[in-house]
Amino acid sequence: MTAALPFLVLMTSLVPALATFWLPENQAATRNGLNLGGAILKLVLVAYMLYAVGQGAVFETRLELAPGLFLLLRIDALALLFVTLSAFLWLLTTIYAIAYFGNGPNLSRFFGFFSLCVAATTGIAFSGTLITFFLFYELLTLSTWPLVVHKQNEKSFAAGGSYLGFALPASAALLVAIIWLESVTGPIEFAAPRELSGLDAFDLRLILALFVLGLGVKAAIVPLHGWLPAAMAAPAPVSALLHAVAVVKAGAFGIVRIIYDVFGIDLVSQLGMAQPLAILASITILYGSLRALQQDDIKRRLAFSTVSQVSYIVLGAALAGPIAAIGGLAHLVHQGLMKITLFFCAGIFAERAGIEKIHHLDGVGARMPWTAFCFSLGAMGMIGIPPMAGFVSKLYLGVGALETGAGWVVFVLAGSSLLNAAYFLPLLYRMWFLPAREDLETQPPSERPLGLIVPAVVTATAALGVGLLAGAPISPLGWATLIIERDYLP
Amino acid sequence: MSVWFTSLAVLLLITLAGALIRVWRGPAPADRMMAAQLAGTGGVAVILLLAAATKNWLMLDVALVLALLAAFAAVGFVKAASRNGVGDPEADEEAAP
Amino acid sequence: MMTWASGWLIYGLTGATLIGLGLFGFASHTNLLRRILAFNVVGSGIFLVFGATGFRVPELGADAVPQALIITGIVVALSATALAVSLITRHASLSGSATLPDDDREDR
Amino acid sequence: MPSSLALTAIIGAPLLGFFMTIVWSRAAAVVASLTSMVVLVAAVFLAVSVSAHGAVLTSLGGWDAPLGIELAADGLSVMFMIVSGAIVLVVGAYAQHEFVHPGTETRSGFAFWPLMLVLLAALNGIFVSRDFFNLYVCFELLTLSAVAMVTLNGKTESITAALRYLLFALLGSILYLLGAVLLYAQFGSLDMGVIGQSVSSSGAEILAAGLMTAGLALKTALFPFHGWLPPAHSGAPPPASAMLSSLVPKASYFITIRLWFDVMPELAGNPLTLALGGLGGAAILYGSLQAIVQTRLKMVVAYSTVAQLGYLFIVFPLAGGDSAAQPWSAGAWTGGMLHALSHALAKSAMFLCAGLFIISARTDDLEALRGIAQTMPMTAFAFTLAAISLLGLPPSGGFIAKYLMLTSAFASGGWIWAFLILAGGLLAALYLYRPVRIMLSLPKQPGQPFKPISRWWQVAPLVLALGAVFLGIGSNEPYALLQIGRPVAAETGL
Amino acid sequence: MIDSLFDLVLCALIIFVAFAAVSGRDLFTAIVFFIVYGLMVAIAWLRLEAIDVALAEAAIGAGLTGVLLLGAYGRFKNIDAARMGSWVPLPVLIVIALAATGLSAAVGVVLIALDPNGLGLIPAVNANIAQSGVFNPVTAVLLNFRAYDTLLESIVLVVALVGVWTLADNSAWGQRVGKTQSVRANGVLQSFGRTLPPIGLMIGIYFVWAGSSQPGGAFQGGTILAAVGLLSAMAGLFPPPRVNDARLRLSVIAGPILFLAVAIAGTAWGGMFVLPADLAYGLILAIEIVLALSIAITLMLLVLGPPEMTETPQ
Amino acid sequence: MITDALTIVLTGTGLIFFVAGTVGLLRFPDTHSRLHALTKADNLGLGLVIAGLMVQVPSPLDAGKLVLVWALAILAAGTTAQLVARSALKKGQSAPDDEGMQ
Repeated sequence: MTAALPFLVLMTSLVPALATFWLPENQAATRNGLNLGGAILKLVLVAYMLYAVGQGAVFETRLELAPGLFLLLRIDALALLFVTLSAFLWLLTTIYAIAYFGNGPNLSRFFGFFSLCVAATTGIAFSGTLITFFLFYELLTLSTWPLVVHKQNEKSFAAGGSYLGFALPASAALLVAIIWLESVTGPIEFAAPRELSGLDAFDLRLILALFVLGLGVKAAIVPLHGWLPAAMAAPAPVSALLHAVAVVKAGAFGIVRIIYDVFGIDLVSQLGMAQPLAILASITILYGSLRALQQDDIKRRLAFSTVSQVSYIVLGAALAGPIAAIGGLAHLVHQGLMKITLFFCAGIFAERAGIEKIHHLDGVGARMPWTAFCFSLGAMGMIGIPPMAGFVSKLYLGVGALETGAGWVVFVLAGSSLLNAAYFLPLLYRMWFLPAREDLETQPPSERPLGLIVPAVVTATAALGVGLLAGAPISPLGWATLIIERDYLP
Repeated sequence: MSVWFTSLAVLLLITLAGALIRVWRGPAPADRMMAAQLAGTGGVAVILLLAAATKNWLMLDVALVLALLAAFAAVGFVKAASRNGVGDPEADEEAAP
Repeated sequence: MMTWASGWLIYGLTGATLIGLGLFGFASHTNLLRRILAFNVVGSGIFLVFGATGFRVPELGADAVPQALIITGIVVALSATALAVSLITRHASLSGSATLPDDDREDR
Repeated sequence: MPSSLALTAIIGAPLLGFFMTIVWSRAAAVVASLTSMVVLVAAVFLAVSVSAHGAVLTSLGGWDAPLGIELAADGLSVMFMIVSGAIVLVVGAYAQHEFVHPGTETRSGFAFWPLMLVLLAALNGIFVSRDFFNLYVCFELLTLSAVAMVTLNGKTESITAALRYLLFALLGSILYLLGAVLLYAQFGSLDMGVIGQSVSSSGAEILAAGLMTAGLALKTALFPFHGWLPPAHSGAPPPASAMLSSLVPKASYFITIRLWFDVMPELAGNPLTLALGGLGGAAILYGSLQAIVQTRLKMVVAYSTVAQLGYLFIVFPLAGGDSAAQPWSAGAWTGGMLHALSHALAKSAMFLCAGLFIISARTDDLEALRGIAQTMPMTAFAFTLAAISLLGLPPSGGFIAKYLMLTSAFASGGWIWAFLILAGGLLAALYLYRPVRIMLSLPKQPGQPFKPISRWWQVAPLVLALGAVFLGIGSNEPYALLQIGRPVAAETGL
Repeated sequence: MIDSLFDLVLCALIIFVAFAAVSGRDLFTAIVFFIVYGLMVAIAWLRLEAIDVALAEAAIGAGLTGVLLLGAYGRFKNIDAARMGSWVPLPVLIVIALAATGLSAAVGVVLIALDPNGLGLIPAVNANIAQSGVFNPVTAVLLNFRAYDTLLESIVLVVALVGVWTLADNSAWGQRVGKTQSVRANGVLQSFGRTLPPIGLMIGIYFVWAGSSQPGGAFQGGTILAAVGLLSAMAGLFPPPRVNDARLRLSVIAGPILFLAVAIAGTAWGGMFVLPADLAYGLILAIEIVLALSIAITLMLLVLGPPEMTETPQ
Repeated sequence: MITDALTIVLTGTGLIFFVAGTVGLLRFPDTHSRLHALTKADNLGLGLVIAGLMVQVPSPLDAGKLVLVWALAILAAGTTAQLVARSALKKGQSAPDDEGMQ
């Protein structure tokens, strides 16, 4: 049972994915049942594993592809952090997507790839070796592409092309890094960091740089972020998934894995790579915020906000200190909850009221109170207003930075928070304090069906909750502390 | 005796070379073909002489084949010279296409 | 049985020359029939080399294996020639040309 | 004993089928299916036997080499036989819809089946033969049937393409034959084993090996001898293209590998490996760039073959570049072989997809295929799967192959080869993205310009594409099989 | 001495004829030279004591291939000079010439360096011929030691035939093969065509029968029979068969299929292609006879070409 | 000994006819006269060579083959000469040898 558990969890999304492809378009009930059932089952299994891993258990499934080429699924605390987030948000996003699309076309295809995408994310989380990681990382690329081009118009194909245009060279870089490293050290398992003495410092730096290049595209580190705003052409549930759970997180998670489990934080510091990475992350944080400020389109503003926020995770890892690392890991979850709330809401605005531009938000608060409220919660979290989740992450990052002597980071954080405020507060102001447009008055938009608004409410509440209850051991922060203290501190 | 036969074969070969000049020069396809025909007959004679020179009379079989196929090639030639490669070489007038 | 001093080598070298001549013709003509003709010259040159090397020790006669293989080779070459000639004829009747269209060259 | 029986069955059965389809063309499709099934079963049987007891060797007529001809099946030949048997089986099933004539016999309906079966016989013959002259005869059998297949649709361009193909192939054969003749002159034998034991680096051997390699490279369409391939492969009817592009060049490649790795590795050196690798690299770049600018789907796929064949020759410089840290040896060699196999599956799938598109849209003009995925989602999916394998993305067979080759490249410091392999993958993404994108786009006008195609027909390419993917997921067995009878040089390098 | 002189003159002549065939002024001259070339090479084979090969070369090289080329030439009449083709551009020509010369020289050097006492497989053939069932070593190799090659070779012919037939017009399928031959009734050609077949038939059968003990065999005999058949067809003595005639197809594959059947039956005696010593002679003779007939018909059909008849013959 | 002498005379004469035929082929002015010179010369030449060898062959079978060769040659030459002559005449190709190397 324990050996098969990682595999089973993977199957909870892989089987619905494959089954959905073959479903005729009109079998909506079966399709929804499959996807929701898979999501719920997965959540149950993850909950069990949370308990077990908390007790110190480790789950492993090993499949041999070619001699010495293992597909290793391994669940440690870090994997569980990511997988919990994705399992939870997958369920919500599925509910949201079912409501969002209604009876739209090509839904079997959509949900098939949607589940496949989650399967890939789960695989990334569970990957126990570099090559397994690469395998699922590529599967993620391939399964998100059909989602990005779901609308099949010129714009979405351009976005899809740009996505692949960034992702495939990146995967080449990643592959080079993996193979270069492994050709000297042999297959690398995350469980037991290897002695990397076979390579000189220059090669190691180059390899690390290649890793960052390969993973940085998905993590949208400047200047590799170009695809992300373009990918806004996708439907809202896809954006939610891309931004909060799957793609960008996969990149960030990968960087964390590389730093902690492949090189080890000490080696990264010794190589002198930690600081440049931290600087790169900082630049991304500030640049993303600045660009977000210029956007008029809500989704594009959110997209650049994502560029900025994801790099907090990278920053946390790059600062090479336990507290910053905890902050970064916690932010992995925090940012997911907050950003998915924002995208859920943006989707509702667009779908129910046709609002896509910021200046159309005027007075929407009173007409769509639930949506506007959730959006506001998410935005405040992003800014880092206590006691929201975002505040907790930023606090830990700041303290961690001071602890490792990188005081300048505090200024980055502060600057970023100011910028966050600058690009989110006007939205809140418009929603709540400006008079509504006429058509909003005459035809008050609906926030129904419940499938649209309930997920947003749940995630908004969660975003608030994880901030309020940050001290609890089962909170993301608590879990991140567990990870760092148990697995990565000497 | 064998030397005689071989010498004769050499001379015959040289004679054949003369015939080949006509093949080269033409000018009409018929000239080339006739000269080739002579070369064929000469070749048969060379083979007969070789057979005699080596007392390997099985070589006569080759001469036999060549004699038989020389005629065959000639028919191929006249056929090829007709209008479309399958016409009647004996027709006085070409049939109108 | 008489012996010919290194007779085999004369024929071997002739074969080698024929190979070169044939290859030259094969590559230098554009007329397809002439190329096929040249191909047959190369083939018989190779066979001559083969047969000559099988006759290096005249006292023992000719090696039967090369002879058999040459006969096989001749028949195979004839099959290829027959197919090629049919193709060329068909090509000529469809396109009115005895050569391959050079403008079809892929590497343009 | 039964395994030597299987060895003869894989050649005898398709030959028997060849005869039957000629005289009994009414039942040709059924005969073809049965025959390829028999071949597949025999090949699998051989695989089992080979993995249990090692390579199988049999002397035909009871005459051992050097007087007689010996056939042998090792892991490599068995893998190639299984894949070709499977491809021919699927292509045959696909072609039932295209080349079956219910009423009076038609020209192409008659010719396709015997040609297909004799092609299979020739391929299997090549995969098991240990005799250089016998290989020559097999190659001619292969060439003539392949050329005839190109002409099946009877169009002028196809005839021209077939002629060009035939000329190249004949030149290749004749160079190869000259090499074989010189080998016999030197060794008094044509048997690979006998020759391999007494290689001495004499001039005859070097010239022979060079001539044979040149001839085989011509037949494999290695750059710059590739000119014949795209028009021939795109001019043939799709089921024929599927076999031509996926299997036929592999046969000559297979013998190139045998020649250098099994028979005369002592003769190989840097000049050879660099030359072959360099041409392979040039093929990757040139073929890919050409594929990018093509406007017809079949031309894209055909040029992609030129590029993909290039990878196969990078094996030469990479072999022996073993990473001490890795658990496997002969990585580059095995990777090359896996690439050949997965390319065969993916490429045949692609051509069958193209064939279905042509039937549905009456053209393979890329622009005219806009939105065809709406009508034929399964085929579009199969095409995309095959594309993924060609790109070398996980978890396809193409990925495992690339992974093994790249590892060798890095372990031996072959940066330039690594770069070529990666660049080829990215270029493949470029030229395959366009067709995929066009297929998946919405049609310009909402009307239904495409003829619907039966679902069962669409299964054929999907099966092949899944096969290419499965070769990656389940690469353990093929990998192990390929190691049986693997030449020493695959591990130590040329 | 005089023998060497003969060899030298013959080789010089062969090279000259080959040169003329390759680079002669026009296509027709080239073909005529090619036919002469086949003849000369046949003589060369006699000097190399390879009578079997000489027979094959005389029948196929000088005979059938020449007629094949001549037939195609006849079809080229309507092509204007501009499209008849010429030489590749001069720079390319020079490169080709250099490469060809280089190859010739390399092969020559290799030949000179060969061990002059190389025996090849002569001892092996001599040691095993007693078990082969025949006395002609070449036939022993063709039909016993390396029967597999020969089987495949006979199939190559059939494949070529299928390939040639594939070139037919769709509408011509089911018609008679070749083009309609027009011949004057009872003219010179027809009487020639009537006189020759009996002689040719006799010679062809003689070669098939003799093949087991002296030079000859299925291929040589079959070729002669094919030539006889072709001559009769060209003389309009019988209408060529229809392409979908079942008996025709059966006769084309009868030889190879018998060969294959015997090869498979060999598994009962110990392995594919095994011929038990006491049955070998009979089996080989049977294969040779049927094979010769199949080869004859196949070769004839190959030369006649795909069905092209547009009008029904009177 | 006497047979050898006979052979020498006959075959020698045969060669002379071949030479004569070739000279005629090269020197006669037009296709038709060349044709006549040729057929006569080569049939006679071959006939004499064959006659000379008849006395040398060991078996009647071989003698039969020799006769057959000659018969075939005459038959072929006669027939083809007629056909070629017609085909040449028909096309007005009975051209004098203009020595032209166009």
